[in-house]
Amino acid sequence: MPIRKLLIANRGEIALRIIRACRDLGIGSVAVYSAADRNALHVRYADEAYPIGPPPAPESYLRSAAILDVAHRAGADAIHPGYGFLSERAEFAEACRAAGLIFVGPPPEAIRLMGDKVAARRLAIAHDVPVVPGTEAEVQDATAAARIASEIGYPVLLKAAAGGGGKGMRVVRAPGELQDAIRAASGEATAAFGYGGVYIEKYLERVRHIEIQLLADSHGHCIHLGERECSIQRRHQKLIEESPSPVLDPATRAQMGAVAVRAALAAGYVNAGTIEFLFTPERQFYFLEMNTRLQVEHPVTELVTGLDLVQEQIRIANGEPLRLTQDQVRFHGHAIECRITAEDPDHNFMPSIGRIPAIAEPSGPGVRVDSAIYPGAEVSIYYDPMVAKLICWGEDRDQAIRRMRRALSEYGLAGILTNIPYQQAVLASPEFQAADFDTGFVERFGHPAAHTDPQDRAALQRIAVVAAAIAAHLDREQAAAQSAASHAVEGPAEGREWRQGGRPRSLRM
Amino acid sequence: MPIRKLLIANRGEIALRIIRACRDLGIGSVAVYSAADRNALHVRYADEAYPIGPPPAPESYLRSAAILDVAHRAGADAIHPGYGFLSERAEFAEACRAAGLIFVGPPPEAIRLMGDKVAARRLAIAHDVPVVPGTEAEVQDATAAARIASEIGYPVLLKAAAGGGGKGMRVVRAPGELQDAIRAASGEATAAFGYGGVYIEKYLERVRHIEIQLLADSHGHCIHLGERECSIQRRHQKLIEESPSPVLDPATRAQMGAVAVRAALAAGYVNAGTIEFLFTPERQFYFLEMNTRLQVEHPVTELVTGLDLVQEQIRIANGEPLRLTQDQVRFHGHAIECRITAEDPDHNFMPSIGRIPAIAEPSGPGVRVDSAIYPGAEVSIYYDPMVAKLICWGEDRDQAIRRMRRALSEYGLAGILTNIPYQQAVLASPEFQAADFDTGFVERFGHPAAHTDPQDRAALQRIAVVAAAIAAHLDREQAAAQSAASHAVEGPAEGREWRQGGRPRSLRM
Amino acid sequence: MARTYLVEIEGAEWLVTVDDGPDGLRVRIGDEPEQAANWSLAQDPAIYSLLLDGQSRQVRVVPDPEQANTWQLSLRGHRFSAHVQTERERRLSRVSAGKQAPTGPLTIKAPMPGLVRAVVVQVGDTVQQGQRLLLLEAMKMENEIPAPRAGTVQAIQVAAGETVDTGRPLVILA
Amino acid sequence: MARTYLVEIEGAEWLVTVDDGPDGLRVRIGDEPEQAANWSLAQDPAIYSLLLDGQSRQVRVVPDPEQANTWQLSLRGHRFSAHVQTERERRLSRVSAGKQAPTGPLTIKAPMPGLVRAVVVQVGDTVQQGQRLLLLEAMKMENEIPAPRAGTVQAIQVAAGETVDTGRPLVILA
Repeated sequence: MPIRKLLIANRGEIALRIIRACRDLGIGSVAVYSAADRNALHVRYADEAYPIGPPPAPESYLRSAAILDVAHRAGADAIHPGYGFLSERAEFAEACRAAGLIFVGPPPEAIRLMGDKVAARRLAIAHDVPVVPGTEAEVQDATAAARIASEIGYPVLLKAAAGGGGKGMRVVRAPGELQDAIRAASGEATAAFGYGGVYIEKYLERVRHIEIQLLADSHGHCIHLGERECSIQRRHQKLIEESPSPVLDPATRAQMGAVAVRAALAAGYVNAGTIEFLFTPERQFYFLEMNTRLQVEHPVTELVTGLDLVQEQIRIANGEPLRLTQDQVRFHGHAIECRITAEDPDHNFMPSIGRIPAIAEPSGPGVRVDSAIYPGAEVSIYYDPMVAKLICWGEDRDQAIRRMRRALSEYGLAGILTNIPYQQAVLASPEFQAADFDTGFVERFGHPAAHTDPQDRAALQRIAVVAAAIAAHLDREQAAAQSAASHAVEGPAEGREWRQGGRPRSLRM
Repeated sequence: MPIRKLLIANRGEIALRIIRACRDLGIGSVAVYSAADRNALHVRYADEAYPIGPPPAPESYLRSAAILDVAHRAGADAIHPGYGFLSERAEFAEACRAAGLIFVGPPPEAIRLMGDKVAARRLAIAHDVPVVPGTEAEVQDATAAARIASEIGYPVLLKAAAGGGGKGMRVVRAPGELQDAIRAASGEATAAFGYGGVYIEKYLERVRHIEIQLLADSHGHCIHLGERECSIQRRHQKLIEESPSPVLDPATRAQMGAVAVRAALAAGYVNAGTIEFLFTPERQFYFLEMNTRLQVEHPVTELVTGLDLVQEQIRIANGEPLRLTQDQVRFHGHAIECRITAEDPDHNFMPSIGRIPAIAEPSGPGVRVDSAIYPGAEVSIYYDPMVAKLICWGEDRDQAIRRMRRALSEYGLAGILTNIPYQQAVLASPEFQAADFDTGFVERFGHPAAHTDPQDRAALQRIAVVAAAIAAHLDREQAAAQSAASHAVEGPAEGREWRQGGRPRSLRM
Repeated sequence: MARTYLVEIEGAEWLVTVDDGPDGLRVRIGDEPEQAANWSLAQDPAIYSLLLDGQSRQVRVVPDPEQANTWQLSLRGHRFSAHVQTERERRLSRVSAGKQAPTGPLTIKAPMPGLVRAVVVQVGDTVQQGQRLLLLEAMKMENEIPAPRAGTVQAIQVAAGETVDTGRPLVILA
Repeated sequence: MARTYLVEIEGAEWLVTVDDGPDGLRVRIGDEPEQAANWSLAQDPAIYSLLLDGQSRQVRVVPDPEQANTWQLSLRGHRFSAHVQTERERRLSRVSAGKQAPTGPLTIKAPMPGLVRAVVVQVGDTVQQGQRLLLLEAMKMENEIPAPRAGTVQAIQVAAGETVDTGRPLVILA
């Protein structure tokens, strides 16, 4: 029986994205929300919405029992987990199944298999999928870890056995750093995934991160929708993604796609999934891991293929066969996504929290904004600092970049600091424009100010000087007028109240 | 020499659209503004901006001398007229040429030729382009008009010899209505185009409006970018446009495209232009007129072809040859545009003016918003009531309609009334969904309330009842608390000030 | 505290009890079962989120600037005007309304600033509801100003060619 | 009236004269030619449109909540902090500043609420500018809190595992 009412076990832009797909398909949508999200757009735009607990995720968005209870009460027949939170927890997919609910995602067995990085490596090796040299088991203790790392040779990479998205990952360049790094990685993994196991891989230098988007139905068919290049990452968190990759030729794309399809079929995979590869300067590719969920960066694939991945996910979950064969997948133009985060790029990407009193979103030709910000929204410490995604399409990479730079220049988010100036500096750099980068790009790139044209910067500074002088001048004029008026009418009291510390209240936020 | 700095002789969404194309191409942009538009987005987003006069268009956006003076002062080398205002005035294109400025549009000779509807008809006839039966000359007086109308047979259509867009048009169904209609049409034409001449055509019943988008370069090449179906019109103002037309087959499309290209080449046409056809139930098409400018509805063509029409216009104005041959034009999916107007559909589309304190724009997959509204914007009586365009793409017409209905449901514009409920009713109608319509659709469709599912309406009414009761309840509770507090602290004065006429100020706009 | 309201909307009248209890708002429509309501000012100005037994609705609610106890609501693009009073308020307002004349001449005012293109009625004309009285040009379009009810034209207060502001009296119907 | 301001921005000082005449604002930077300025509050909150001899810039200007006579500006995604005083105000502030100790211990406060994961310095340590003092977890990421200047750790006021609010003193540098 097809899905008629879908519960979205997530928040933010992805919850809104899924609600939109429900509406486009004529399916009812049920939102859940923590106390921090009562006024969030996903609550307001869904057909139904129910509270599931206090702001911290472990007390709300990670409470599978509470979410299943809402599904039962609301009469939902399916659950979409989005990304993050419960999306890659096999037990949650199992619990949905046990409760008679359709889980819009892969079967728990596939989540468990591919979520166990060690098992996934074994599966890859067994099916002739090239893998990075490394351990096939989790590290048991510090001594064993040191021995393994020496065998593989530094630099090595520590990775969380559960989960992905860069959490619980650390590059270790020398034996002396190993112990601290294991502690940090394991701690982060525990916090993020509830499980602290880590394993060790060879850390490949100057590699690109290229991933293949897959769609697999429950009838044994699997196709790929081309690749996404995600090499612009900071601390293993992607910042910019694009499709197609500027370095893949059609033959390599077909080869990587075929390998990815083979791995997914071997894993018994169903629904949308992504296989991440490392791509070396020698044009070798290595299986990195499989993300058994919708990716943050799925819109770039949507813009170049014209497909709606969430709608496809729901069709697959309904048991429908894929609507396209591999040959029917067509690619048009180029798409780029910039993740907009509430972080201060001038101060080591420190999270920036606060209220957003005003927003100016970019728009116009080739621009898509996936966001859940609204005027008055609060960016809190409880959730991911990614507040929006800006996705631009162009007929070629050059046009997509130009539109992205234009769109970023239009994006106004008052009240918080964002990584937009950083994204602008990256897009303006000759390296990015020439697609001459790898996953170490951000580390080498340094402070955005170093990449701003000094003439541009000087011109902006002049404008700031004039604006500050005018603001100060009008402040004093207004204060003088106000003071004169208040003396004349009712004495100095009102004037004093109105002006505090030399500034008119009207200019305060 | 290619254009380096472009002056945009327009306002609103189209000015912003052109500024965005300039930025995408790395060209400087110069805005002009009337006193009503000092804070408009086109002023804020352009590189430069200069005032040109008071709010009424004849004193600002229609003052070609003032605009040319700004171009000179700012060092612009080209002018884009947008649509409306000066865009189809041959004298303005001539004045640009005389001032050594590139006019981003056709040569003045082509504007004059095609702008003179009578001459355009003669040209069409001379080149075997089918035309609607009618006069080839302007009506000279009421007696002559009555005689011509009787000859052609009622109903007839009065049309302004200058201009388009439905201004100065009137359908006349009986001889008794003719005189009043001539007065109204001529008056509107004078107000809109500065020239009151009108002519008479046979009014065809149950026709569709289908237009062909053309691109012609200055080297004698001309291609078409397919058609737009614009049959959903009210008083000859388009409300909904889409591409492709649901009724055209590839052979008819090719035939209409070839006829349109032939007419444009015969007219010596260069740059983007549109030839409008009437399409009868018998699948005959008749030349209606040529719009010698960018159309409001150009984004639907952009979404199905992947081309940026404003960028192409600028390339053509630079003297570049067309980048595509006819064979290289590809169409993907289906696009629909809804014009969002500040009009009250419940009261005969009466203009709704006022301040827009808050906006919620739709977003997400397949949605483009071309708008120049910002929080705090004023919709004034001085300009066109169209405040935004919502354009949705889908892989087919069904998906495009579903996305449009979703996007319209997300669109929030506080402070003014809009035609959004009307657009929703049209999109929900079986006639629209079956593409069973013609240019008389809106006249027959009637009041949107008549098309709302009574159950839906009743459900909404229940919610309104509850919301009103809660608002009234909290109002009373708050007033009681406030009154108690003010009595306790400083007497009733503050309470009285705060509450006016039984309502808390905090709820006021 | 709990209060019961008479809500008039589109000619229908509803009885709604709102109870502002310790567990949040509870609402009862007529004798239907009580429902839990969660009401939150989601966004300025006046955009509220209502969760009624989980059903999510966004609604803009502003007091009518011209009529007391009247609220203007917009909801998924649909607009409603609701008159809300308690029983007691209703009795009081009926008493005071009784003191005024129930009907009288009706002044038709300009709904927007614009230019009067033509006045198409004359003093003494009998007009039907919906019949056009004059043409007002604004935003480059001619707008017909119709009679809100049937009546006789008692006075015409503008002439063709005049520019008028919002609220300017145009025609008085007896 | 015209006034001249000393504007300090990113270590550089500019002399700017602003004249609020009958034909609008006029601005002169140093001894450059005077420019016409058009300054308009385009959008709440605090988003201004500046036209300076026609050059259009949108700039958000808010007073620094912690420092008098200081303005925070953001402009095409770039941020500036400007200190603006007249000559006279500068002289007065120098006089009053002279009465206070020019430097002293520096308290490093939590820039956001979070969980202290580790304190990586000890009392008595000498630290360089930029050297990390502790790790604060917020938004699921560990954030390094660096020393804003070189100094000696005089006191540590939090311990690993503690949850802190914004502004909570973490470390005092001598």
